[in-house]
Amino acid sequence: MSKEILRAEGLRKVFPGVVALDGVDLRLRTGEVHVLLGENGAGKSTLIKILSGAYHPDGGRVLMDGGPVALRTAGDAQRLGIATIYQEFNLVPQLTVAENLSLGRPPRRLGLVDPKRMEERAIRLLGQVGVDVHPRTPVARLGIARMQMVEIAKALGLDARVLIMDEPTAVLTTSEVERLFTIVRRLRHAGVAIVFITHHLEEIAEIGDRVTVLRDGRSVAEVPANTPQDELIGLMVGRPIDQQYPRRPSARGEPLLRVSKLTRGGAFDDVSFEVRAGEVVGVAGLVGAGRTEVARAVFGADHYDSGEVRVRGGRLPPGDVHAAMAAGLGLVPEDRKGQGLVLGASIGENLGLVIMREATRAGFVDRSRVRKAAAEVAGRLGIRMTGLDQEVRTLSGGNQQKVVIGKWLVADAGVLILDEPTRGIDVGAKVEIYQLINALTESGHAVLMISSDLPEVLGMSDRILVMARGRLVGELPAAGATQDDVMALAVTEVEGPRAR
Amino acid sequence: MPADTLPRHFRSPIGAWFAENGALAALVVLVVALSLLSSDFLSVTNLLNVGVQAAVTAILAFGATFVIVTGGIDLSVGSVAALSAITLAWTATAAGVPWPVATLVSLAVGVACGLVNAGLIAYGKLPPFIATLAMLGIARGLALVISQGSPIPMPEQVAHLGDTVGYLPIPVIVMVIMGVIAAVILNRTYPGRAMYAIGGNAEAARLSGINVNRQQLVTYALSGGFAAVAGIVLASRLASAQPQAAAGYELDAIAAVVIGGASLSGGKGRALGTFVGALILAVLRNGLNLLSVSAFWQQVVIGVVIALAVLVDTLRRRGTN
Amino acid sequence: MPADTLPRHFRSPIGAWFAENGALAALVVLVVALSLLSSDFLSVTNLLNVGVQAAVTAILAFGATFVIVTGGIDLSVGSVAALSAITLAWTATAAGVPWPVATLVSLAVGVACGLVNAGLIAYGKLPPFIATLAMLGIARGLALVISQGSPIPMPEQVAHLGDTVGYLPIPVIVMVIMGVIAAVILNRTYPGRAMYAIGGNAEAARLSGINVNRQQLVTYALSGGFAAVAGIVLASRLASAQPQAAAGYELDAIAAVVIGGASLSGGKGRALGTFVGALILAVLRNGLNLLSVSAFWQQVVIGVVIALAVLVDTLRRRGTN
Amino acid sequence: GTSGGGGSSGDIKIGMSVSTLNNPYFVQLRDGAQAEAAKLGATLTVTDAQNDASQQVNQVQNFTSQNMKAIVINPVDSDAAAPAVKAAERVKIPVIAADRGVNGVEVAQTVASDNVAGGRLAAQELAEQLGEKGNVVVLQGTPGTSASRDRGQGFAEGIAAYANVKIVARQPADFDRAKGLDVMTNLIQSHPDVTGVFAENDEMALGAIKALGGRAGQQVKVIGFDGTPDGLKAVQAGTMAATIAQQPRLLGRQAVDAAVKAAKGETIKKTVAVPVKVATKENASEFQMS
Ligand SMILES: Nc1ncnc2c1ncn2[C@@H]1O[C@H](COP(=O)(O)OP(=O)(O)OP(=O)(O)O)[C@@H](O)[C@H]1O
Ligand SMILES: Nc1ncnc2c1ncn2[C@@H]1O[C@H](COP(=O)(O)OP(=O)(O)OP(=O)(O)O)[C@@H](O)[C@H]1O
Ligand SMILES: O[C@@H]1[C@H](O)[C@H](O)CO[C@H]1O
Ligand SMILES: [Mg+2]
Ligand SMILES: [Mg+2]
Repeated sequence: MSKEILRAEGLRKVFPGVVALDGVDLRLRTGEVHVLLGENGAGKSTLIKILSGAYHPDGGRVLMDGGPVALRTAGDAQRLGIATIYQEFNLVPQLTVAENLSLGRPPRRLGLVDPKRMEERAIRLLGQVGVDVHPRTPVARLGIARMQMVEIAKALGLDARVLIMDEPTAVLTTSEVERLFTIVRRLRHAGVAIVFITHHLEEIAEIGDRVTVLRDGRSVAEVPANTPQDELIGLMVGRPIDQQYPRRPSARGEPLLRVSKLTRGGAFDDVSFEVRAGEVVGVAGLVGAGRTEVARAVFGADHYDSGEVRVRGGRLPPGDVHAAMAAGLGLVPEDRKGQGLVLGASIGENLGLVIMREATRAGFVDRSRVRKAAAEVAGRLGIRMTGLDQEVRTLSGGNQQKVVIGKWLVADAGVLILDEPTRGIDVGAKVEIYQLINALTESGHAVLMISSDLPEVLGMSDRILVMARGRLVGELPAAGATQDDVMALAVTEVEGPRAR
Repeated sequence: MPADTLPRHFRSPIGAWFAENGALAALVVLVVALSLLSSDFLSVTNLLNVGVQAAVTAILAFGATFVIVTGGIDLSVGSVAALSAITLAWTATAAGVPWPVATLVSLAVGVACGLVNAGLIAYGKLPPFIATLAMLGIARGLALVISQGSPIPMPEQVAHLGDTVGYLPIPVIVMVIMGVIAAVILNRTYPGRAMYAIGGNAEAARLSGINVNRQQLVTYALSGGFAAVAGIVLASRLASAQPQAAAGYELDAIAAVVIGGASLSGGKGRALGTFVGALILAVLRNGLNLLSVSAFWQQVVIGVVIALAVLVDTLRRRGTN
Repeated sequence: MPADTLPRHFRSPIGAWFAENGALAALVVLVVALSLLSSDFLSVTNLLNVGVQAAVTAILAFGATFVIVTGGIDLSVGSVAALSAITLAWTATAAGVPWPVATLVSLAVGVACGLVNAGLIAYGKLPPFIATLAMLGIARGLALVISQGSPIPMPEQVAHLGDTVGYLPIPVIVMVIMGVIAAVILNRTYPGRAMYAIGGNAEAARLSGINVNRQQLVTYALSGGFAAVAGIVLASRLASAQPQAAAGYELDAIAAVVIGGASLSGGKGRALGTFVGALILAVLRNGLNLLSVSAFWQQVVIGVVIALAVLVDTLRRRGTN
Repeated sequence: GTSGGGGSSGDIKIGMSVSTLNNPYFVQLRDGAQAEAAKLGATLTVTDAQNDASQQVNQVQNFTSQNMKAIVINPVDSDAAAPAVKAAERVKIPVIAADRGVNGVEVAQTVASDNVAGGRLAAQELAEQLGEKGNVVVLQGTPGTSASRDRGQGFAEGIAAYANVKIVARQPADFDRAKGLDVMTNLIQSHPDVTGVFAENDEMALGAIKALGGRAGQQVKVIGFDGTPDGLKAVQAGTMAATIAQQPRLLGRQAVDAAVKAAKGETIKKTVAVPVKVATKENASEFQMS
């Protein structure tokens, strides 16, 4: 059996109002993939932030190779051979991919940074993760999936003995997940110890060796990765979940959203579809297929060159979010931190944002009305918080996502566009969100759901649209469709506005 | 939810108030220190003087708070104050317009300057620093052009704004009214709430249906309007509108807002904090005069105390967290 | 990798250079306009004058670029320049220290001011605006205290920095050297790259093992050091160190950096852009003098042109994207 | 460029750099200069150095690029103006110093009122009005400016002759009316027994008078400096005890007159002293004419 490389004992971490970790143990061996499993807010990210030197524990200790170590800064951890991919992106958007890959340790010659070697290093690392971006592209221009691949490449560049990945697959599509797993297997083989966090339970058996389950800040079990899913779920949420994708199709009604010939040069071309009342339409595609672009254009967040968008028959003016909202559209964006949330504001304020205008009389906001609506939705979604006044910044990733979705429940949007709605959400909460989608369609709402999680698209949609290179390349009824059917369409070689 | 999971400062409203207005601690320390050092400091008259001396900066700073909450900056407030005052005095004197009309024109000029700032920022995509720096020069230049560089007497009826009602100096009353207006706008109105959202994350605000451009117009217009009021108060105290009035006050105004707990990166700031910030600056200057600190050392002392005041606040905050 | 997936500006280096230095377009327009309007403008002597007149602002602005790239701000540069110059003149004159030593002491004073700023920011967690505003007062006050309010003659050897070598004015040479140093630091050194990382995403920088506090020390120390150089050049031009020298220059320096394409929220900015920004300001003032624009209108015109210059840039950028 | 020499002054270009136009005093100086230029038919270009010595050097440099035939400089600082003057004289452009001298170089003419002497006059006048005893407060100009320095020095020297007149406080109000008001208000708190005020310019004096309210001109004598229109009005009204009038218009006239002569190559006197005079209620009306 491989030897233990890292051990955490009795870790404790208290934030104002929250005990995030309350006695957590973790034993990590060389050459293993150790999965951390737990609900949103269970303390997984907090634990790994302690291991990476980003947080200081209030109790307990960390040992490496049998001896206690002081992890005062991220630099300390890196020097000890611990590399971390955080749940939230830690890239510098203004800098190029190459710069980001060498962040904090640029190659130097005669004391000066050597851009040539930096670029060479970047090309090598990008090659390892198999992502085709130019090293001189500013990170701000990358889609979220490519950013994640760059993060992975950055961590690989550290040649670490311990590699920690906090939900790396949350934003990846199947093919990239495959690529990542190939890399992980290679590293495991080379004796690297890997901590892996995921909410995709099927990934555990596929890539993991052992699983440590966290619940409410405590480590409650350490089990082999081939433990049946039901059992894992039980350990994690303390109750069984009968059905992971509980879609209950509703009666179809009028078309609520009708998009015709929507085109923007370089992004998407001639996209037409409709979504009816009571329907969930899934949109699948490879990363960069242009789904997000279409969604944003439909919602008025971006302009388009031609085509039109109609909601309940009325044509929306392009590029006008307010008009779209007034017509009953809502958008849950894929980038919750950048576009979905005011991180420094409270949960209540974030939830209230979209109904603020409605709740305004003679310029004054009826704050108790906004607050009541927010409280109701926060309760419905089971957001794990100290209260509505907690800053969203301090919520766990999954709970932040619930706040983004919650906004549009507060607004009671008739047509909801969800861009990667369950990214980073735990199984239990996912089911809650699915139930919510059911409830929405049952009450005559329409849902357009972009998702890179194929089982989710298959399990929760009534129809599936597939995009490739900025074009709609096919439509499948969800019933009977398989992952392979969708993938076959997604990789269609079409003449699209976006080259790959 | 069990009480012991609540963050400490949610428990008592007074504690919360104090925790969120850290500058207050600094102000209290300053007041205590000055009372000990100078026997003249803690008299009603002197404290009212401090209030009067804080008024112009405070009113400018209330306006600047709106802008800073949105993550912007307004360097033009001092110049706009001067331009507005000159406009009032000139239209009432040289152009012979009745004073109430002149006052409205003056306020309109302030608002117009703000709207130009906002137009450049929202539609021209200029950085606020540049747009308002340009306005700093333009408004000052126009004030000089209109006045030909010389002070213009204020119409008498307006100049009463510099007087007292009973014991209460009117500038102090105006300051308090403007402060309350600022607080109400920030806390209770749609534009106010939108300012926080925009300053916190402009893109998220836009995707939540807030018309960011329009709200910026409101924000800078308010700043310009508040600057006009400040300019009128200042000129009333002197009974004369000076083209050079309030030069450099923008730094004081911004400092008051930041000392009051706002962040220049936006999303944070309160009228009450700004008020305390303005008081700290005024108390400091008043105290140094009372203590007869030499001219050369005054600037040093002011610098040190400003740094200490904010340091007290950040250290205290670190202590409780 | 196919060339067509490359962002457009990677294709031609000249295009890239122009695209990233949008202020250049504004400068070119300004120069062409002034050449047409004034026959005196486009002479070698006058252009060298412009260079000399830009030098102090440019050197201050190079220093400010470091700070602004990290997302900070340094309001103290003008005062620190004055303090450094006064220190040099005083140690050389009153204290009788040999001039090379005095010069080193003066540079050390600039760096020390920067370190104090950084200490307050990094360890005291003061907002840069407040820390450097405090230093603005402190350094100016100390300059007054040391000089007793009177100008001190510069040692002759140092004052040669204000002369010319052949046709080339030394201030221009110093400006170019400082610009090259700034560009190399920003582009090619560890601290320079760290500045961009910190300004772009301080948390990411920290988690990538960059010692953010230490790099802030380096950043503000550089700004202080550059301010000292600017102060010495300024005093050399006047052959006299003035306690009130460079008052208000901080706004010009920051404006030059922002006109040059940097963002006050950090992560962006280049030495070349800053240079162009400083030239725009100098060309503008020079041109208005040559055109005999009346003094009161000059401030208006400068404001308008600054806004236009940056507007040209943002509109051009919007056009190409 | 323009053709040089000639008997007519029609094509004579003169540049004038004023230390600051943010003060009515210098606005008057400029007005006098412009009036004289118009009378003589010369072209006068006025720039504002905004109290920044180096900007003033820039402006003088720019005048040389423009081939000005003569330059009038109203120095921001007497020491710091020297290099600019040298540069102009190197290309043979005569320089006239107005209001303040230039130290360390010879200029074609210095037309100045003496600030140190003015300070002494202020001390005398105040002492006399106070009956040679009392407590005096000094409102200082912007620290580090030569005007503040010289006037403060002259006043201190002058007041030393009166043993019973005590300076109880010296505080800066930066030549600004609003600051004069605030600082005086504060000083009344700590020095309620003050009977005299010397303000280093009229603007601050007017602020101080506001602060003193009814006591100004009665229990407290305020002396200003400059003789600006507002200042003289206050003197006539009796709220300001006196102002040291500098006759800025006359200064400006004289300077341009000398500049035109110098440009034509005529010889001119090295110094013209424009007297500073004490303007009191009795004689104030004379100054407003100038
Ligand atoms: N900086 C902070 N301040 C206050 N509370 C915090 C902070 N960071 C985390 N928390 C709280 O600590 C708890 C654990 O959060 P953590 O991010 O570790 O959860 P997680 O297991 O990673 O969840 P997820 O699966 O949603 O990412 C949560 O209740 C969260 O709100
Ligand atoms: N192949 C590409 N060509 C040009 N731009 C691309 C390409 N792929 C991604 N992008 C850029 O990345 C951003 C979004 O990236 P992302 O990978 O999320 O793609 P997307 O269009 O949202 O596709 P999807 O939502 O289907 O994954 C867009 O702003 C787009 O400009
Ligand atoms: O000489 C002038 C005037 O007296 C003015 O009032 C202030 O600035 C000084 O330099
Ligand atoms: Mg997490
Ligand atoms: Mg997407």
